[in-house]
Amino acid sequence: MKKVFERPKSMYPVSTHYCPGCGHGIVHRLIAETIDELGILERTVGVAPVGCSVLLYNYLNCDMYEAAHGRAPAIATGCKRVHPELVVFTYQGDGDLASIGTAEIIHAAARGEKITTIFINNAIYGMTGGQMAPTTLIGQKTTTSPFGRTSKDTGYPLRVSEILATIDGAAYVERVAVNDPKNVMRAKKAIKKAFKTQMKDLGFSLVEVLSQCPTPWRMSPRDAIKWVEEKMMPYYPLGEFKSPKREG
Amino acid sequence: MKKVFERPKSMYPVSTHYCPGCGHGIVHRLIAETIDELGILERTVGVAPVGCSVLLYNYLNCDMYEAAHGRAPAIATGCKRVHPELVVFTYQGDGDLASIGTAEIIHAAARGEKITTIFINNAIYGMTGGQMAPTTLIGQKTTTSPFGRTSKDTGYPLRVSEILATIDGAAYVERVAVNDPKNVMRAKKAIKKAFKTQMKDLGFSLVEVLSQCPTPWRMSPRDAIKWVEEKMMPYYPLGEFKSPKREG
Amino acid sequence: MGKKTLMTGNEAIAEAAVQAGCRHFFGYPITPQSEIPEYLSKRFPEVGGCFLQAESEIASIYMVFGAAGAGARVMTSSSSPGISLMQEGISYISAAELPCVIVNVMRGGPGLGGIQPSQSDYFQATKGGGHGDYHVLVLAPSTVQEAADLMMEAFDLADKYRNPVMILGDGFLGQMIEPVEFKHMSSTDRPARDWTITGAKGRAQNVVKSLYLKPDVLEQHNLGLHRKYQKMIKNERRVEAYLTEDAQIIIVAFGMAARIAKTAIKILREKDIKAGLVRPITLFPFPYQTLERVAEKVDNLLVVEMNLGQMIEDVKLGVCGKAEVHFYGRVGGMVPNYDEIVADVEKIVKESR
Amino acid sequence: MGKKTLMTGNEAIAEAAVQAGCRHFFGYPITPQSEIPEYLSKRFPEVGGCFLQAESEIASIYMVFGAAGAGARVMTSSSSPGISLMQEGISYISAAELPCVIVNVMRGGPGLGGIQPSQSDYFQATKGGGHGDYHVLVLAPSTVQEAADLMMEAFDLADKYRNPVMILGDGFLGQMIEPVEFKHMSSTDRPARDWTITGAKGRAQNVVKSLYLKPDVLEQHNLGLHRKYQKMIKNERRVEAYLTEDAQIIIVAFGMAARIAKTAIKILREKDIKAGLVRPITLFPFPYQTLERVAEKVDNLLVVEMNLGQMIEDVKLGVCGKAEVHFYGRVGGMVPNYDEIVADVEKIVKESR
Amino acid sequence: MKAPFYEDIILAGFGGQGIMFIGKLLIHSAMKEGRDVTWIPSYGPEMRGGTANCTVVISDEAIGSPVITSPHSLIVMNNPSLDAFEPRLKEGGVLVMNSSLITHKAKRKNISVIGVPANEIASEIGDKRVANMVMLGAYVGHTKTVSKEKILEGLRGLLGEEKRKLFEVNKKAFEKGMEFGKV
Amino acid sequence: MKAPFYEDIILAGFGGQGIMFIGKLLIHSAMKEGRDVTWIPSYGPEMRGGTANCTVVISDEAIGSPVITSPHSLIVMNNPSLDAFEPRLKEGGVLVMNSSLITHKAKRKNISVIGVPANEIASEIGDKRVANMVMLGAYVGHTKTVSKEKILEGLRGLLGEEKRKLFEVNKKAFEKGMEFGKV
Amino acid sequence: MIAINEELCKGCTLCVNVCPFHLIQIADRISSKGYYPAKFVDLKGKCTGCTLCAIICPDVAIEVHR
Amino acid sequence: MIAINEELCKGCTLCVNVCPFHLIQIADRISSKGYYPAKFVDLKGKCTGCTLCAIICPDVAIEVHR
Ligand SMILES: Cc1ncc(C[n+]2csc(CCOP(=O)(O)OP(=O)(O)O)c2C)c(N)n1
Ligand SMILES: Cc1ncc(C[n+]2csc(CCOP(=O)(O)OP(=O)(O)O)c2C)c(N)n1
Ligand code: SF4
Ligand code: SF4
Ligand code: SF4
Ligand code: SF4
Ligand code: SF4
Ligand code: SF4
Ligand SMILES: [Mg+2]
Ligand SMILES: [Mg+2]
Repeated sequence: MKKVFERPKSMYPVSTHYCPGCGHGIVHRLIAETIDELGILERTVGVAPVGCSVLLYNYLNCDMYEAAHGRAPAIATGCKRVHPELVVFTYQGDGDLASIGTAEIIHAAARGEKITTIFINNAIYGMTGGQMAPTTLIGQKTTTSPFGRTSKDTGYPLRVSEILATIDGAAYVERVAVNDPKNVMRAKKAIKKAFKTQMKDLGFSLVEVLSQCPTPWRMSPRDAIKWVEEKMMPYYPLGEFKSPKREG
Repeated sequence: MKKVFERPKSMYPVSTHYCPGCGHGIVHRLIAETIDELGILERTVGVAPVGCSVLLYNYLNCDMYEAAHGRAPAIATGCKRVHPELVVFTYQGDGDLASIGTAEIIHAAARGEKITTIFINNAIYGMTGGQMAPTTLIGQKTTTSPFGRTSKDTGYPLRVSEILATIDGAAYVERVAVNDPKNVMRAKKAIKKAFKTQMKDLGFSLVEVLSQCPTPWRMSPRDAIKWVEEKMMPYYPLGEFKSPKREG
Repeated sequence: MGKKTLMTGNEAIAEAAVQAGCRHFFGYPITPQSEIPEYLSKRFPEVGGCFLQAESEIASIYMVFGAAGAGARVMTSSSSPGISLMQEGISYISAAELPCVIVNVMRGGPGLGGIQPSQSDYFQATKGGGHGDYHVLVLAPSTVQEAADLMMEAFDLADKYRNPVMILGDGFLGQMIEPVEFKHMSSTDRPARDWTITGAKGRAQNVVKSLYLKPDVLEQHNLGLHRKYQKMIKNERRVEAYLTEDAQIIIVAFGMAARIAKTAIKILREKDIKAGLVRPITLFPFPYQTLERVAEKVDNLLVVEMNLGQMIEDVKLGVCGKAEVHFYGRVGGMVPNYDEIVADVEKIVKESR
Repeated sequence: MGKKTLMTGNEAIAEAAVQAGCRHFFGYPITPQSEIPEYLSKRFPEVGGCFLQAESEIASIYMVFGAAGAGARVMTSSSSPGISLMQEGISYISAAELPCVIVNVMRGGPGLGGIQPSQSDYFQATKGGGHGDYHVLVLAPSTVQEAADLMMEAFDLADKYRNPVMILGDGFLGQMIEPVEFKHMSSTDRPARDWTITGAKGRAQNVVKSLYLKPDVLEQHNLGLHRKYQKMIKNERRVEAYLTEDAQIIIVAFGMAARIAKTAIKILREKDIKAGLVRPITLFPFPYQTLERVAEKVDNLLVVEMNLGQMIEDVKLGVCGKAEVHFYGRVGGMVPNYDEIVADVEKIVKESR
Repeated sequence: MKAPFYEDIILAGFGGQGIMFIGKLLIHSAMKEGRDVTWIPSYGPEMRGGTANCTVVISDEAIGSPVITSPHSLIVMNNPSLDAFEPRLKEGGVLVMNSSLITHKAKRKNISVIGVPANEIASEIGDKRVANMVMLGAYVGHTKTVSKEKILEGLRGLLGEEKRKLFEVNKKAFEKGMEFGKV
Repeated sequence: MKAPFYEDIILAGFGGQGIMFIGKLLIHSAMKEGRDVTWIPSYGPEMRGGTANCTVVISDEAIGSPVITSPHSLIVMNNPSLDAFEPRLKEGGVLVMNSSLITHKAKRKNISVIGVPANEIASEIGDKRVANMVMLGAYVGHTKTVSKEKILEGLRGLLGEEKRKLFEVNKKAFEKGMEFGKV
Repeated sequence: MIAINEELCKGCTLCVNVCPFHLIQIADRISSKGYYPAKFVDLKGKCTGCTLCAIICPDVAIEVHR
Repeated sequence: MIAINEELCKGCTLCVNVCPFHLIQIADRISSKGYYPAKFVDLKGKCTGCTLCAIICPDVAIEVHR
């Protein structure tokens, strides 16, 4: 018998601090597999956000920065401009990227910065206990939208991939999910494509991942997956929003 | 004989500090005419940016804030949430809105904030002496892109209207120019429509104005106009990018 | 109200804001103060208030700018890194002379630091973390009750001086539960606000601004602000003196550290060491005179802080060489230990005999 | 180089950075320092450097964070409001112990204020405008030559302590032209940087971070930083003493104000009043000892600042009651007038007779 | 004149064991007796499990430090909590520990130890979730820090309308605990 | 031993009149004579016209204040500058004013006034833009602050390769001015 | 007929450019602000009051009568 | 065949959900971390090693052999 699935080498063999059923763990593994498969562990640099995944460097064993809230793309830019030969990625939540870090992500894309962003959209601020995010759905209850988000007062959830796809410097933008094995595999493909886009110097690349966040959603992990499918996907359609031009 | 054209009442009868041929003066007048025609001087509030038009309150005589650089939409939000009955507009340059204030404008739009933004895109930082803006064209020389902007190092100019049009909370987005009388009239119509969009509570509205900035462009006012037509318009096409849904 | 209820410090601060007539909140979540926005997001709909979670602390402080300029009672709250992001805005608000209340529930720093209680933002709050010559009026409660009381007063002080007022607490103050009673506000009248942005109806244009391109004009503006700060210094200094009358040694501490010091003082007095406490309640204006006075009566002061020595500079400025000033500080989320304070005091007393 | 040329302070600072081996600049335009980025946007292509105009000061300081973490000699520059926006980032850089150089060419504040020269960001620079217990090493040049010299040294100091170093100048220092000569750097060797982010090739992972969730660990981290600051205090205090030996009164001033004071001192000495100058060159660490020493010899000190009284607190902490400390300040872009300094000194001398 | 009453307690256990709740219940009840009270929690990224603790102070006088270096009493519900807090207990202090889950032994001799098989008792009562109330009962039964009446009054208040139906089982658990503590 | 040389000047005029340039030329030339120099400009949103001024200090010793309250000399090229700076001129100081454009009269008696029809002279020479050099010439001719040689050396340097062809007309203007100043 | 306010005019020439009848010229006199202002020269009364010049004027220096 | 690492498993049940042959169950034992871990019960050797369970596992607690 042969091992056909095991922990990727780019991951430390440790238990994570995430809630049971949290999507972060799946995405971490996909990044690690990508790094392993591309053989780039020794030249990959990650930038962890402020959010539940702030401790990402405890799980992936490439060189890493811990960013300030929202500023991962700026830090990645600083690093990439010093070491253009490295593969630099940021890993960011929806509070981090779509709220406080809006300017940084838009301008990293506009500059066509040769970095990759893995964007975890779980429609909430996980780390701080479940406040509303810019991606929180209409009607969704959070600790700061206790009666459900209304468009009257707070407008509409931001569709980050759609926005970034309008920007010339963004070479590759895709939205995926990790709700079932098929989509996990697609997410993996997208992440790999994003890294390759960077390695080919084609510009900025971003993969948005719809991710389950059971605890602050106040759901079981299974219900959380159902919620991703039934509520998130209709508003956040999966798919490739921008395709790298010269991808081989 | 009848006066068929005179200074609008909402403008102070003073000379401006702008360079000869600067587009700001034209847009100021269009806003004043709009305020006059809608009869809303007593309930209009403007928010001046940091940029050449920081002294806007010396020219328009409605109530006004002077914002910090990039933060006009946040200030307008604070005001509008206190006085929903007022008509609140921000007036912002491309450095102010498209660079440092990126997050604030995106989120004002996302919230569907009932404010109007007049966005002066002159492809440069006028106030501080002609540095590169996010809207500076490829090849354009500025004091911080002395050899001409290259996409390799700095990516591509941001198309703000196109970005904002993807956002649900933005009810009305149009790009106009003030290079000739016909376009000035169109710009006027757009500004009026934007104010009306706000007054009907339809959501956020923005008018992007391509504007000549002769001095830091190192051109005569006439050449500046030609440059708007020949260089800016092809990259920044005029037109309505988002139409208010229930506009009457 | 007028009835004692149990509340966390964060909740009490939020409810006090409601009681003080605050109806606008703009803020961004951050531990350990998120219960303030969370409370208000629930509570404001009952009273017709406007709760808005901003996209960032920067946006928050400028929404506060906008609402304050529009004449509203308005507040924001955050914790250390978020307050750092507000420094430009606080400078602008001070310059434009807008009344508002800013709550900082401090956590360990620098950088991302930690989320445990700290008093490491003393300098930032009192000396001005932003640019330019300006001052925020800083109030440092040490109990949940005092947090509620000072919070209510903060709005009045903000109005009185047209100046930002900061409530400076620590993570424990925000998270702990204690009894609290909301006193009826003596008056909810606010000073005239004819300078606010309301639409120029029947009057000339109002402008809320901070740019003065001519240096002589800007100097005059600064001198005007300076006179206001002098007025605060004259009128608003507050300090608690606890068992100072007969004291042979004085502990100086604010907020949570002061409470811990009180327990140490009880233990010390049981050991026949007459220790007393000076607890600055206003950190700006700082009660230098009280320090000067006690320094004339004792040979030693011990400053206790949840940082590595910040308020001690103000204490020294007050003491001005008239007594020895010692320091005991814990940092990074560690809180001072009253047994260690006792030991320190015993040592000082022994050595100075 | 080694030849005197005429340059503005801003240009000299920029060229000094190039000479010091700095090859990465991230910044955002603001008057009166935009000539620094402008110069480098022209100059860097010649030497293979990377100039990048960021979308904001916040992005700038975090690009600096990224580049410094990656091992580069890196800088940013701004002026007062922009520096306020960097406070969170400066706290993060200090916490993560990254070497970098930050230039603040100060203008009048608070708020948008004005664009004329000022020294109103003294507190922010020296006490820490960001959150947490941290310190930036602050250098205050008073001539274009010194700006260039200190700028070159700043990079070495940053490397030596793995700490941000700030060059604190004013608008006039940035705009004025003076002769400047670029000294050959004694050494361009940089200390080992085995902690930097370069890709984990042949070694374990490196992490650049500032979060320490456990308070005892964060306390240790803070104490480690504290020890570093103590080292700076021990080794890096710099001060110019000008005609202090026989002085009957001492003026204390830094940067531009100190130059103006020198002219006043010349005039005073012509009038047979023996005035001297203490000019702190490092503002953190502050040369308290020098002040203490001179305070033993004179009865009066006059602090001259382009603000409403900030460094005076440090002067008083140094003097510690041993002499009277007077103040003369101009603010908002107004610069001190040497004739007024002369008059003030004459008055003090007369009254103290 | 009686010496003024003063008591401080640290309560600790796993995240879901209801430690915070019984701490709050203590102060609610003690406040009803006219005393000053403080409750201070460990806090953090609570989302993600781990252990939790809180500190309660009850006093006739205004409370100084709400943070307690060496508490008079300790209620612990799992092994890590025992290990962490036992050394800090005051000499002569009271340690109430959940013997259903705690396999470690108390090490100190100069304290009173009360082992309570709280989970078993709770199971007997028919609701595993009320082990915390058993613990509280044992503590109150032993120390008499607050009266049973005030605890029940407090309980009713804290449960509120929605959870009114849980009152009886909690009450029962508390009473069982009290008996246990009195022994 | 000669007393160390010291001179300070304020130069002021409309934005486009070349005031900044002649200030810079002064310090370039003076530096070539081994002196310490400073030049400090008024600065601001220059884009948009208005008046401009700069302050020059030249000294044998290290220069203290580069900001001058009451200068020894004043070169002014328009009315507002005369109005603004005349009161600040030191007693006995030198005021060089462009009489082509300045219609106001100098008010003070305790100074030396040199009126220079700089625009006319420049027009005669054939280039309106060199009025500034006429003014500088008049000032240098009168005060001998720097030598003509160093001025011309400095001029060559400042004009650089691109504007080399303007050297002669500038030189001529300067010389005409010098003659005027010597009178 | 138009009236150009010389105190406001900055001589940018934009009006000169748009007048269909070339009725506006730049004066060779300097204004008190230091600009060469525009002047209206309509000897034959050709001005239709079309307002094009006023519409493009960045300094609202032109009033139009018809 | 799969191996579930109980030290890593948090009992989220996602693997239980995806196994086409229902070969994974939640144990009623508490792990040292306080979770009810998943256990692999494949008495009939039905496991195809399809890896679906491992792919969805957020805690990389499953190794698959084939
Ligand atoms: C400047 C600043 N503001 C706020 C915070 C508090 N904070 C930490 S994480 C976070 C949001 C996390 O949400 P998200 O980015 O969606 O990540 P998730 O935890 O959901 O994965 C916030 C607001 C902070 N640390 N710093
Ligand atoms: C925080 C901050 N950063 C930078 C500046 C300097 N600044 C003033 S205006 C400006 C840019 C103006 O450009 P733009 O917004 O395009 O307006 P324009 O002048 O072109 O109309 C800048 C960078 C500032 N005042 N505050
Ligand atoms: S809060 Fe949400 S994102 Fe954070 S660990 Fe829990 S499930 Fe994951
Ligand atoms: S710099 Fe440009 S925007 Fe500013 S006044 Fe001049 S022309 Fe107008
Ligand atoms: S109104 Fe029309 S015709 Fe008359 S001057 Fe103006 S542009 Fe010419
Ligand atoms: S357009 Fe206006 S400012 Fe320009 S030249 Fe004509 S009148 Fe003068
Ligand atoms: S590998 Fe496939 S068949 Fe085997 S246990 Fe996992 S999901 Fe079931
Ligand atoms: S998916 Fe992983 S963590 Fe979840 S129950 Fe299965 S093995 Fe455990
Ligand atoms: Mg999230
Ligand atoms: Mg612009």
